[in-house]
Amino acid sequence: MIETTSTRGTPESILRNEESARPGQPQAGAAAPRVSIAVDDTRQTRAITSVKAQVENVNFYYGQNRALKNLSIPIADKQVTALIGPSGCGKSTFLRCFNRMHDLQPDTRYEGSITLHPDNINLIGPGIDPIEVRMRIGMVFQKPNPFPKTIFENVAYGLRLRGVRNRATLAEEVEKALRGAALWDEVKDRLQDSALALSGGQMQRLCIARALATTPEILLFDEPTSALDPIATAKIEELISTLRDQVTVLIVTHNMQQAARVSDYTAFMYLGELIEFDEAAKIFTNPSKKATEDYITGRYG
Amino acid sequence: MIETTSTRGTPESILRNEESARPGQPQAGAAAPRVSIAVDDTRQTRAITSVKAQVENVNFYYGQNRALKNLSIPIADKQVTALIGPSGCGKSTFLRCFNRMHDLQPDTRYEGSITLHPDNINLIGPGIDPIEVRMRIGMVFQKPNPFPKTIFENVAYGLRLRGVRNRATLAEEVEKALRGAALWDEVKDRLQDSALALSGGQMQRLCIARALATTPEILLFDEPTSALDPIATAKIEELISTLRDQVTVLIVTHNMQQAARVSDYTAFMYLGELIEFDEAAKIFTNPSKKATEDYITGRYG
Amino acid sequence: MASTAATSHVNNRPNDLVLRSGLRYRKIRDRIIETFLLAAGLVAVFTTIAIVVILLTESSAFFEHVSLKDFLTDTMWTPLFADAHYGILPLVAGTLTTTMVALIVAVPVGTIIAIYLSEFASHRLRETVKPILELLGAVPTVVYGYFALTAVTPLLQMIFPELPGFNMLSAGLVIGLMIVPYVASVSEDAMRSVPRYMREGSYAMGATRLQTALRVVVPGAFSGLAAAFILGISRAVGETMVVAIAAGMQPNFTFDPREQAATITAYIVQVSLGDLPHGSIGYQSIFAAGLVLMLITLIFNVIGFSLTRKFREAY
Amino acid sequence: MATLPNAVPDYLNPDSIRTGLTRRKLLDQVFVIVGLVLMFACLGILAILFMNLVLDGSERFGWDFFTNFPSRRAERAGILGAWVGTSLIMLVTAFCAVPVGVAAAIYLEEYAPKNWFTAVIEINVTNLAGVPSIVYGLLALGLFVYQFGLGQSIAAAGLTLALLILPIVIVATRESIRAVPKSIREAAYGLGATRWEVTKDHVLPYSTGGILTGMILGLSRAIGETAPIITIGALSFIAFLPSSPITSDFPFISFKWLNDPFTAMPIQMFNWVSRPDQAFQANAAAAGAILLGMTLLMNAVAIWIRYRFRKKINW
Amino acid sequence: APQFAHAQSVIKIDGSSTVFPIAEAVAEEFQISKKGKVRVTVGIAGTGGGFKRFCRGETDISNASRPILKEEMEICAAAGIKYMELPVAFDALTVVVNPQNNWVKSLTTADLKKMWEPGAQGRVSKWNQVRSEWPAQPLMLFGPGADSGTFDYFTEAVNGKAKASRGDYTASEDDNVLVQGVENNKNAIGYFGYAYYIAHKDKMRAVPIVNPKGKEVSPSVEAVNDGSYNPLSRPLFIYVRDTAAARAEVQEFIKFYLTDGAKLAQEVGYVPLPANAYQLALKHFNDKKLGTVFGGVPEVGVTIDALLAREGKL
Ligand SMILES: Nc1ncnc2c1ncn2[C@@H]1O[C@H](COP(=O)(O)OP(=O)(O)OP(=O)(O)O)[C@@H](O)[C@H]1O
Ligand SMILES: Nc1ncnc2c1ncn2[C@@H]1O[C@H](COP(=O)(O)OP(=O)(O)OP(=O)(O)O)[C@@H](O)[C@H]1O
Ligand SMILES: [Mg+2]
Ligand SMILES: [Mg+2]
Ligand SMILES: O=P([O-])([O-])[O-]
Repeated sequence: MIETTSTRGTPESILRNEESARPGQPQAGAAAPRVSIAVDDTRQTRAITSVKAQVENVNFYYGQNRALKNLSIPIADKQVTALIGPSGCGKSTFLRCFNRMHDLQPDTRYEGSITLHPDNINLIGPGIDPIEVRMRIGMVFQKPNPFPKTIFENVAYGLRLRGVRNRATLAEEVEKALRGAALWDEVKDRLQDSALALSGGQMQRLCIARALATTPEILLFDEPTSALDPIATAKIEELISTLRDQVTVLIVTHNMQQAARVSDYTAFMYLGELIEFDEAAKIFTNPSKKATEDYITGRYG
Repeated sequence: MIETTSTRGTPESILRNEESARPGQPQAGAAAPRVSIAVDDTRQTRAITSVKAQVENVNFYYGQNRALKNLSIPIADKQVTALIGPSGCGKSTFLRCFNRMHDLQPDTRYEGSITLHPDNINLIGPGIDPIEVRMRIGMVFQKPNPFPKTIFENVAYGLRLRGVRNRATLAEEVEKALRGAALWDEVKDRLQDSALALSGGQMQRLCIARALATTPEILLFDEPTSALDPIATAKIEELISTLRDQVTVLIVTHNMQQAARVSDYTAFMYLGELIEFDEAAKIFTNPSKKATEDYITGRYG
Repeated sequence: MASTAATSHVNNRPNDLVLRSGLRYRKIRDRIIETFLLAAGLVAVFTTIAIVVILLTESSAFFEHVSLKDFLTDTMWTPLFADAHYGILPLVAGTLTTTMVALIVAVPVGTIIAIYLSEFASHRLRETVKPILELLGAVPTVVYGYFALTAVTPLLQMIFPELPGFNMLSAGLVIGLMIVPYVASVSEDAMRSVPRYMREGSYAMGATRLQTALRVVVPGAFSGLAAAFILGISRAVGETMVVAIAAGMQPNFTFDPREQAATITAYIVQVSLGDLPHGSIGYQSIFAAGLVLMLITLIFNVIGFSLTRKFREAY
Repeated sequence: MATLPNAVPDYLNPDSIRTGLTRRKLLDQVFVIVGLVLMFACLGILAILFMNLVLDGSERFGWDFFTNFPSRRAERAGILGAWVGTSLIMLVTAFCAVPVGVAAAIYLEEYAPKNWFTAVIEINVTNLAGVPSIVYGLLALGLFVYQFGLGQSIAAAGLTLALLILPIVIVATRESIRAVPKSIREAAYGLGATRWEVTKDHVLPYSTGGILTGMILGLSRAIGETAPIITIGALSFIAFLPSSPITSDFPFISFKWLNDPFTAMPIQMFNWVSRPDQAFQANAAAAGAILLGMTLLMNAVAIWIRYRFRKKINW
Repeated sequence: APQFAHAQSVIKIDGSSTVFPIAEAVAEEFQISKKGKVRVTVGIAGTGGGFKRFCRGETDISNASRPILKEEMEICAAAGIKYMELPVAFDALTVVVNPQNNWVKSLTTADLKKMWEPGAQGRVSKWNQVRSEWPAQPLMLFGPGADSGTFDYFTEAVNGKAKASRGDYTASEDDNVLVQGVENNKNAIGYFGYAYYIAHKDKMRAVPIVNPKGKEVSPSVEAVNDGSYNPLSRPLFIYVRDTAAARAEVQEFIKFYLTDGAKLAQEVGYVPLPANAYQLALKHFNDKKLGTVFGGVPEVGVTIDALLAREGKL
């Protein structure tokens, strides 16, 4: 792999979303815009049919520490986008920008925009309420974190938050979500048991069901299988593949194979910067950057 | 690399110290015995000129959990022996057997013998006082852990424990140790400052000086540079190379380059077992085992 | 160690013999010191034993005069008078009533403050307020007693003109105030040990802070909160000076906080204010009362501590 | 939302989410206000309490108040005997509780093997922390006053309060000992130190801050304890000082004061509180203000020390 | 009982809370006059409590608001403790109510008995149960505790038997607590020594007591002196242990007590004895006249004259 010196390493210039909305000048219309990505050094152009969210020049600061540097990347609608990169490169930090989790921590700061389509709102814009963002964008964490409540109550949690009281509606939605998370058959007879009695993999699927119950527009996964055994991992991976039809998925993983298996698009990050973004097939077979290749082949990380 | 199925993976049979003392039948004489190591599958025999300590069939238990499995390995006198292996394989556990640190934790158990030459005492034998062992074998830890006292007092501590009161002797020995740790020039004007005011690398060298001050027979290092920046790491590595003349060194590291750079002999451990032991040059260029090669080339760990 | 000298290491290593004799001395010293330290540890055990033995021996003398049935069922407590009755119930009733009043203050206030500090307040505010709040628990109880008698009671009498000068309401309120920091601090610790990922799970669902606090953190810390309340009860039960000063000293079998009544602790103080002729029934009666007090607090303490332990194990 | 395949139920459409959200966020704000109000109410009460005492007692503050003995005339009465008594009691308490408490803590943290025996000591320490102070009074009465024949002396009071604060000292010391990182201990053990050497050279010096904090907090608790001293029987008119610890004859120190009768600050205050004469209420308030001031000061010092040491040693 | 080595330097007084104000005043003035060279402690264990300690040898002087009783004499005798009995003042045991109480004009001993007898316990809890014309307000009782001489005297005088009393009232050896109780409760009634009433007479009302001659008499110095405040006026005593009386500082203290005591007794609100009574007492003390003139039997209604007559016979 030859690294072209003209792009000067920093990848701000790598991605250019030619058609997407310019900040402060939102596009009208409900349909998600088509965009194309030009990757400088290869001059190849790949089309994403429909963009769910457009990340543009995002910087993120923990106090003085700039953890994300000028990230720009489109998130394809109803596709799986994977974020890979060595530990500490900012994958989780980036993911958590999407549902404004950083707002819970004092002294953090966003810059740039993540425009959610079709509404054209900037998720990290100052006027946007983080709680509203979180109500539209679900998240599944590294360590399965069901609440110490019953299985039913775990899944119903989001609906209850939203004021749903009707028992029939709740039961119906809970079932739908559990089916969606491929857990229904395993737990349908023990909905009133504590969620903490489930196995790790089941817990994680329960967390997915919990997120699905509120029909999120984007579902964020932060290393969802790193605490699980291989069989549970396979189940979750399969599940993520099927979710593709319903929801836009953004997944952080440190497992290259997993990224290759589940994702449609993959972004490689390093030291808070985006090094390369492309179709997964391309990244894992023929990356453009030496750093990406080194990482994928296990030279470092 | 072809893995010979005849050795059946478990490496107990890999190493055979043909000449060394049999347990319970200590050799007489003050001179360290010569041993040769036969590595089964290659049939190569390499000579260690003088053995400082002979590890034989060591098992170690944390409660019920057997963390070390039948380890046998010679430690060459006035040479650097490195222990490598993936996280959790038992490197630290093994290292800490040498100075009986495990005795501080209840419910731990040693089996086998580590015979220290030329005295022919079994360091992990039941009749041996761990404090006496520790007075003869120094240790440097992963995280620099100077006492929150002055630089001088840190280095003098071991001597004070041994009852040295004479100020002149103390001053002389402290200087010698600091010089030995290549720190004297940097701290000679601030011996009465707190050791916590030093940089990380200086702290680690101070810890080395502290250990050197009591002229240990073996010096144990447990990932001594993993908390340091590259420049400090280089200094410590250089220091370890120069220490070779004075003392037998046993070093745990997860950094392959470091092991290759500083060690004369290298042992590769996996899941509490010794997979391969050989001259460093051999291990890093032409390992006998597939597992070793996989690890060295970064396939796992 | 083999007696052969380490010839290969001739540099100034102290010779083995010196090393070893010094070591022997050091190890013997270690042994002796360990014995002393152990003895110090045993002081705690002996204190407990002494408390139990003294309470039991004096009370057993008491129970030679008084049947256990009378003690537990009689509704009058007049051990010092000619027509002596030995029913502990009035004292227990007084104790429980003041405790209830205290809890009605301390539990909601303490919990709300704890939730606020753990879930809403900034790190700085929390670190500033907590120690100041803890000062509330450090105020000498005799000062609280003065406060109850001279400030709280007159204030309450403006609301309830019929309220007597000594009453359990005022004492209970002040005890409640006194244990607020304790309840708040233990609850806050419990809530903060609910792992962060649990909160994040809730926030990620779009919950507000209050929703997260009430639906996830509080249930998650429930046994820790329960422990805080129960340990709070145990404190309120054992509180002495406030009730002795402000609640009156009349054994009164009532659960009406507006009345005056003696608690177990107040009775012990009351008797102590006179003379305690060793061996008299009056002397023994305070030990019997003390035994009951000890049992009540012990039960609450054991429940409280086992809840804390269970809670710690849960996370 | 057009992009979602299944129709979005009403409760999930953005508009209804937004209205629901407004209400939920309002609740959040209400809670913040409630929390802040309660918190500052508690702090305010503390301030009021202190101001109340200072104002009530203002006329009595003056040099005479500190140098006069109690008197039947309120305006002539002072706290000389009380503060001297309190100081001497604290001396005894600190002298007994601190070494024993620290030693017990060292034993439990550094030496104790994990077995049932250690568990017994642990349980005892935890339980003693929850025993009401009046029960310590009963223990003192039965054990020190009668069994040991110490009578109603400074020694008896000091020992009682020492037992009372022993758990506090133990717990605080253990916490600060535990804060000394394992790596420091390993470094010292690695050099061949014995357990005691590790303890005396490292663990203790580095946890001095915490130990001091525990000691001061313990003493600040002891200084305000009234009930156990009343139980011993120290409530009377005492208008003289205990024997001087320093004498003019060889050996220049005397321990006669240990056996002397005494009065103490909280006792003096309680005595004055129970006199309804308004003039004596002022005395009570003044004594209370001084007592509370001392307690608050000690707590402030403890907080400051804790803060200083936490800053100073940054592992 | 423990005898402490330092007992020589301290004069230890304990006992009656009724006598306490006198003892406190005397002790305070005495120590001032001695410039702190002699140390005096005064406790308030109550008369009974005081005698218990006295007979164990723990105290040098016992304050008493009634003469020593037979049991107490026996205990003292068994312990080898001999004593001198010195009358120091007269008291009018005062029954008080809250100033807002406008219904009680006077009380007979029969009224008092209805309120205080053991049988009233748990039954008589309203004012109208004592006299039907009084309101149906709760009856809140405040009185001295069982170690108290006042209690013994009052129960003897009212209920006919010492220590026979109901127990469900606020009892305290510390009369200040009782003062506070009566002061703060509209429905309260209590009894204690005259001095405590005098010290707080603006906050409570002393109830006139109907004497055996049928006259309503309020407690006062005159009524005590002329013997009309009957049966609730009584002599107050101090008892001095003989071995203590051998000590110079105790002798000085007693001398001070019996010369300046009259003035101080009056100051704190009691009725001093006639001057010749103090001289007689001092003479008895100097002559080491041991024992009591009362024979250990509780009696009520002893007047000053009667007392003087008895003392003269010792
Ligand atoms: N809460 C925080 N406060 C301050 N800095 C943080 C915080 N969380 C992460 N960082 C820093 O931000 C950088 C990116 O961290 P992040 O957790 O996003 O990395 P990551 O790629 O997710 O790593 P991993 O694979 O280990 O999860 C790191 O340097 C980290 O030290
Ligand atoms: N104190 C302990 N108690 C019980 N088990 C332990 C303890 N320390 C280590 N172990 C276990 O022993 C095994 C070996 O651990 P050890 O720390 O020796 O590994 P290591 O090779 O040094 O790993 P690393 O590179 O992460 O330091 C691990 O499985 C670990 O879980
Ligand atoms: Mg290790
Ligand atoms: Mg009395
Ligand atoms: O304290 P008394 O005077 O009532 O004994």
